[in-house]
Amino acid sequence: MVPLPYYLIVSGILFSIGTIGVLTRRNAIVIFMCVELMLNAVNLTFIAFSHELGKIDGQVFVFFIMTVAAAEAAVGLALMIAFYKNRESIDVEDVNLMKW
Amino acid sequence: MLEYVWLIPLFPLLGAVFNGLLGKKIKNEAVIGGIATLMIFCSFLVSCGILMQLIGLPAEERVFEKVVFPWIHSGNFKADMAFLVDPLSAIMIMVVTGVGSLIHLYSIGYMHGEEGFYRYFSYLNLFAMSMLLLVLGGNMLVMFIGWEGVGLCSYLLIGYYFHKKSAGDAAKKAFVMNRVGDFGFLIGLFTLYWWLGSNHNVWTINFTEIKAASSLLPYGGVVTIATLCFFVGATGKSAQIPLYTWLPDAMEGPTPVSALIHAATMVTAGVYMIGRMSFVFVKAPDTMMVIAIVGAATAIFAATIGTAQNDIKRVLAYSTVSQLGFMFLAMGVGAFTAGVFHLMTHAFFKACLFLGSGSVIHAMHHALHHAHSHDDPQDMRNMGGLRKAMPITFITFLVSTIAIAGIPGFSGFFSKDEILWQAFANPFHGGLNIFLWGTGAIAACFTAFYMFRLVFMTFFGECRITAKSKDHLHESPLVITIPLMVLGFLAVFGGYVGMPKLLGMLPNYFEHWLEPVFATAQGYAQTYVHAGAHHSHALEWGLMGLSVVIAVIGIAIAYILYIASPSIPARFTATFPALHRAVYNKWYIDELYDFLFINPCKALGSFLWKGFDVLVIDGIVDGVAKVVMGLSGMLKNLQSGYVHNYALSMALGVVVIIAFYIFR
Amino acid sequence: METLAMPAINFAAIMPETILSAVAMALLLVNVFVRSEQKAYLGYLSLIGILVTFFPIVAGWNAPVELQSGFNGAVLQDNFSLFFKGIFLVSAALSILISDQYMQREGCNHGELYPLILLATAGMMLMASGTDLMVIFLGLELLSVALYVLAGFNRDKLKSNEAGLKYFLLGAFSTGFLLYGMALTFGATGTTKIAGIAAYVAANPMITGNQMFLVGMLLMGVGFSFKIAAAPFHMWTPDVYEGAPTPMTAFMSVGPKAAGFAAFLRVFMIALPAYKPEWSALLWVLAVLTMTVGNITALFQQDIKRMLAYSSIAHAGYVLVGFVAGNAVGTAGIMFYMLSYAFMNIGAFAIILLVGRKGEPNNNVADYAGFGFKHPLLGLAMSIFLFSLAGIPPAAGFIGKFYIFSGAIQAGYIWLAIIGVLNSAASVYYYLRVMVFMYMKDPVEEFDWLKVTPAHALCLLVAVAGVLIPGIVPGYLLELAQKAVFF
Amino acid sequence: METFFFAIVALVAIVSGMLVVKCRNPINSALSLIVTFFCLATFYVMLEAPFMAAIQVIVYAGAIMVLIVFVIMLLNLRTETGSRYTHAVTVGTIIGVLTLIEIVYFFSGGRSGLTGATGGLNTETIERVGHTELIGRSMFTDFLLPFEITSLLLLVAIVGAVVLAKKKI
Repeated sequence: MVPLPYYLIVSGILFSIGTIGVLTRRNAIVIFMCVELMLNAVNLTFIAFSHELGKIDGQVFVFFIMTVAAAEAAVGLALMIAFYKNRESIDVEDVNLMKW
Repeated sequence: MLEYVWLIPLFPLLGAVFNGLLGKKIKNEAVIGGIATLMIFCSFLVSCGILMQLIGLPAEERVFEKVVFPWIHSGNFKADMAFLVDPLSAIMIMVVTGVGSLIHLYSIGYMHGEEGFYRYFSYLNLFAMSMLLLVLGGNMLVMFIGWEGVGLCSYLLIGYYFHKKSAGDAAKKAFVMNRVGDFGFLIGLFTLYWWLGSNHNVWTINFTEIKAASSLLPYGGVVTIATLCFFVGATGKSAQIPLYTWLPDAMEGPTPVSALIHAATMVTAGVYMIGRMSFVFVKAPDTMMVIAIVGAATAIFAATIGTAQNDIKRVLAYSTVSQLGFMFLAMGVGAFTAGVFHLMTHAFFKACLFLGSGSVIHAMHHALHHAHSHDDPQDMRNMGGLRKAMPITFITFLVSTIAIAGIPGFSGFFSKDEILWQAFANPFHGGLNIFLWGTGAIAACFTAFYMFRLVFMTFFGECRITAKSKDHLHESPLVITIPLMVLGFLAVFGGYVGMPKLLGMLPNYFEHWLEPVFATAQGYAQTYVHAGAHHSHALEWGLMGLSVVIAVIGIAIAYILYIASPSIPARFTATFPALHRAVYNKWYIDELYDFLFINPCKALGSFLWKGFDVLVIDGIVDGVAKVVMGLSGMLKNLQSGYVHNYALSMALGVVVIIAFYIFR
Repeated sequence: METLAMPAINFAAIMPETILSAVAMALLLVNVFVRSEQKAYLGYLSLIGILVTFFPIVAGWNAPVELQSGFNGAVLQDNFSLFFKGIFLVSAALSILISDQYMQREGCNHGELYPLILLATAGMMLMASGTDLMVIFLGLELLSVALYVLAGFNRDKLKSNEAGLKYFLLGAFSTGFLLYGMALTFGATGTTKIAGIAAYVAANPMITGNQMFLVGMLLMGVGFSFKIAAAPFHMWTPDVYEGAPTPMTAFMSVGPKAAGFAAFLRVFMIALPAYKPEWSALLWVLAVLTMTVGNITALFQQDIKRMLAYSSIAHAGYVLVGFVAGNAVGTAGIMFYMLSYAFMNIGAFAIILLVGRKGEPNNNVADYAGFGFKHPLLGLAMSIFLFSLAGIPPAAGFIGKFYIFSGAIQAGYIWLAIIGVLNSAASVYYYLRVMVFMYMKDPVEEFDWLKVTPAHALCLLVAVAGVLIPGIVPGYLLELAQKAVFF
Repeated sequence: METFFFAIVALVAIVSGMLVVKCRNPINSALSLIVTFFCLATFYVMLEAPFMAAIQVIVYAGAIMVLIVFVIMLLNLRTETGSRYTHAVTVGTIIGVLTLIEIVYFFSGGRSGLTGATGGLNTETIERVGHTELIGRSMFTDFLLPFEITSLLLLVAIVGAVVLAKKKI
């Protein structure tokens, strides 16, 4: 039996790695992948809690998070394609037409 | 009649809406101006009716609150659209609607042919409505709405000639400074509301309820803070140190506006507000002292600056600031009645002076225009000898000048003398009194001097414009002179309702009338003032005489400098040509005079004007603006447009927040 | 095989959402048959849908409790959520009214716009009435995903693409925090139902010392703060507002913000009252930061859309003041303010939209020179909106602000109220600047391209009425807002 | 033994997570992310949630990642050139590490964090009823409304993707 805090720490580490990725990478798709990593860290937390507490709610929540991730992926990638069509790049440092 | 008090602000509102919406289509000036004037005149009639009814009631029943409709009710917060009619607001509505009607009438003539005639009258009516809301408001919120409204209309009217850059700048300056004051007002309101509510569970902003609960307020402490905040609000609206510099600039607006808003009504709102809440102010002795000192300082300060001005309207503007200082001095020494009395008489004679100056400018403008001259029609150095061309304007102007200078028999004398006497004899400020009185007296001397300088330079002596222009100088039409005559009449006789007891010819109706309003405040004052020293009648007579002498000295100096000296050489030259040389010597004396007395004074005046006004006050305002703008630029640069930076700011926020909570 | 024990499905509790979704789906079908120059009809149809949706909202007011909740306590359509649903509908209707003209001008009048707006509105409604963190989360995502699309709706324009992409990346990032907060809250209390959390905290007061719960609460706060654009989670706002199509900027500056506040209020005030000292201290700081940053940065702006974006940040700050107060007056003030904000802000954007031309070259404040003379009525309307935004009486913005600040004072947050008033005083400067250009500068442009369609006029008329009437006679609306407060 | 297994999987998950961030080529990042997803699926099995493990593989690794890889190919993205604004990397890393420290700090408090109300889900129930059925049951009873909202969400996503990316609409 693996103790709960182990899972939580692993998920915390994954969450932080995802955050670092969002803050440092420049490719919009990679940033999105890092966000997915963060969401997966949350999923792990939910399922670990769900298992520990003996409540299925957390797992259902994870199911919905996955759906949301899929929906976001569809729209997000569509936005990136639209942006790419006009700008020939999805580097976020080129996403700076509007500032100040 | 009292039930119909809501009609008073409603009429001007209707006029404003009518002219605002249809004025552009109508184009007929007589209809537009006529309707605007008629509306405010209807308000005046209603006000008269209310005053009559109020007079008919016994003194203690002269308070009437009319709830027009319930406005904000929630939990323990309650504010109705309510109007409060009591002797104080009755006087104010009479002044606002009465003087307002005359100025509306005058404007028909003065604004003739101006672009945006309908806009002007729409704003003017809107202003009258806001001002009436301000004085009639039964709670602080209604008053505040009027307070903001008059500021807004003042802004619109100062910027009326928006083609001129200076007008736009002046309008902005006025609005920003007024906002500083409004901020103080709101903070004061909140402080009072919060303190009464949290300590005594009296959540109210209603004047009568605050009055009833005012015995719960402590002396000093939180009341000092609240009243100081209110006073900041009053300094903004009533152009006192340090927020006065907008008023002289506000002369960029049309002259009738200066007469109505920047002399007779809006700028006195601060005085009215202190009077309305006298029962709170009197509980804060420190605030009273601050008010008295600021009032006295403003009075003398603006008066000295007034001596150095050559623009006829700017002289009057500084004079207004100075007279408002007198009113605040009265409020600060607990002489609320005297302050309100001066407010009223000042409204008469200063409105008359402004309208008179408008008449002069009007005539000058036409004369210069016909002669294709580009001289400034407002510069007194271009005027002179106008008394022959414009007799009615001259006489009314002279009468008002005598009134403001404080010559016995004219309205200004009664009110100003009462203020000076109270400054000397009040039981509040102990040793400070003599200084307050002295400052006031010197300011009165300056007042007499610069006002007569104005009269002499404008109406006496030789006309300094070209002969060609001179032929075109005419008296203004009736629509302009009638208001002048009415106001001139009031400037003389308006003071007789409040004749000092000492003179004893007439009972002091004014004081009796306002007694119930300020009774509570006087009651509180009794509990902490040192037993007021009893001054003999002889002393009062003496001081009264002294203030007359002071006024006469001021007039005499002006006479010597601006009438006598130029004319003496002329006569000498005519009769004794041999003594021509001596006349020149006379001139040297004059220059010595100038050197010894006038130049330092003028230098001080222009130093204060240039140095203090421009450098310090505007400097502070600009400095704050610069700092804020710098900060704005910095924050703006943070908004770099990079997603990374935005995400970084979010992540940083998260880290800081969580770190604060889990490591605390 | 045992049968499923179906929960009590109470359609009355989700009637507004159901109607909107049904209308949205129907519109998607109708869209196929409508020619591209007649897409305005879809707008009218969606307006009819919105009007119909008002009926269940009015009918549900003060409904018995058993009719309010449904789906095993997943939603609760109480007066609180009904009031907010009204705000969402108003903002959606006003935005739809001004959409067609703009979308035709910019050449992106795709019929999908209207279903997306309706579905986003349904998402907001779910956020306002959700009493389960799952429903709130899904409502928020429904809203966000639709808004990402709407922000990038003008897909041929780089600015719009950029707005959509920025909003998407940062929105997804913030979702991560929100979800992590929900996970930790779930772990600490064992439930995702708001009532369950409240009951658990009431039964186990010791839990307030639990750090996991505390961090969960804070992270949820961060997620909601992103949605309401509170500093320092506000930085997406100006860029997204500037780049998005103007009607959508109008829409997303009001509806999502109100929805964010609705969910924020419900979660924090019902589930987490035990933490009030902690979260009100946090929100105190956020409120001050938000107001100040928004106002100060707005001072410098030349682009009017950007200026209104910063001003909307500042307004979120004022509303947070009411939140910090945490009493009935403050909460009612929030609702009143959000409603009047819907009218004044969308009204202002409607004027901006009119002044703009294709490609929006006319968004500079200086382009408004002399506008007030060329178009007196439009100028008057704009002045009314600006006055309301600046909080000058008698517009509704003043009453709302006054009410919020008096709530803060009653709760003893006098300094917060003072900072708020100071900020509000400073904000006048940049609203005034637009007025100065409108009325005190000579016209540069003739504004002859400007065409007011009937729909647009209706929007402006409603907005002016919505600003002035509650400003002059706020009694009725304030009473409604007070009845809508859940405590 | 189980803990040892956990440690290995966790190590792989973290290392591949780091690779997502470190890899210059987006395709490599995507592949590393898929590895992480598989590790998480392993955790789900260890946590007695086989159904979640299955959809983790099917939905995440299968659907979402394929979509992402597809877009990467479509846009023909190359390796990132060196970052123009390196401070973002430094500061970003520092902030991320701070987040990490905070998270580890408060989770290392042991079990004390977990206080929530417990439910009846245990190994015995899962084996008797079956995990898929348990999820299905609660989804169609307790969580019916969220489940229905999901359909709206997917609808919005489809419409949105079409509006934004379809060649001619």
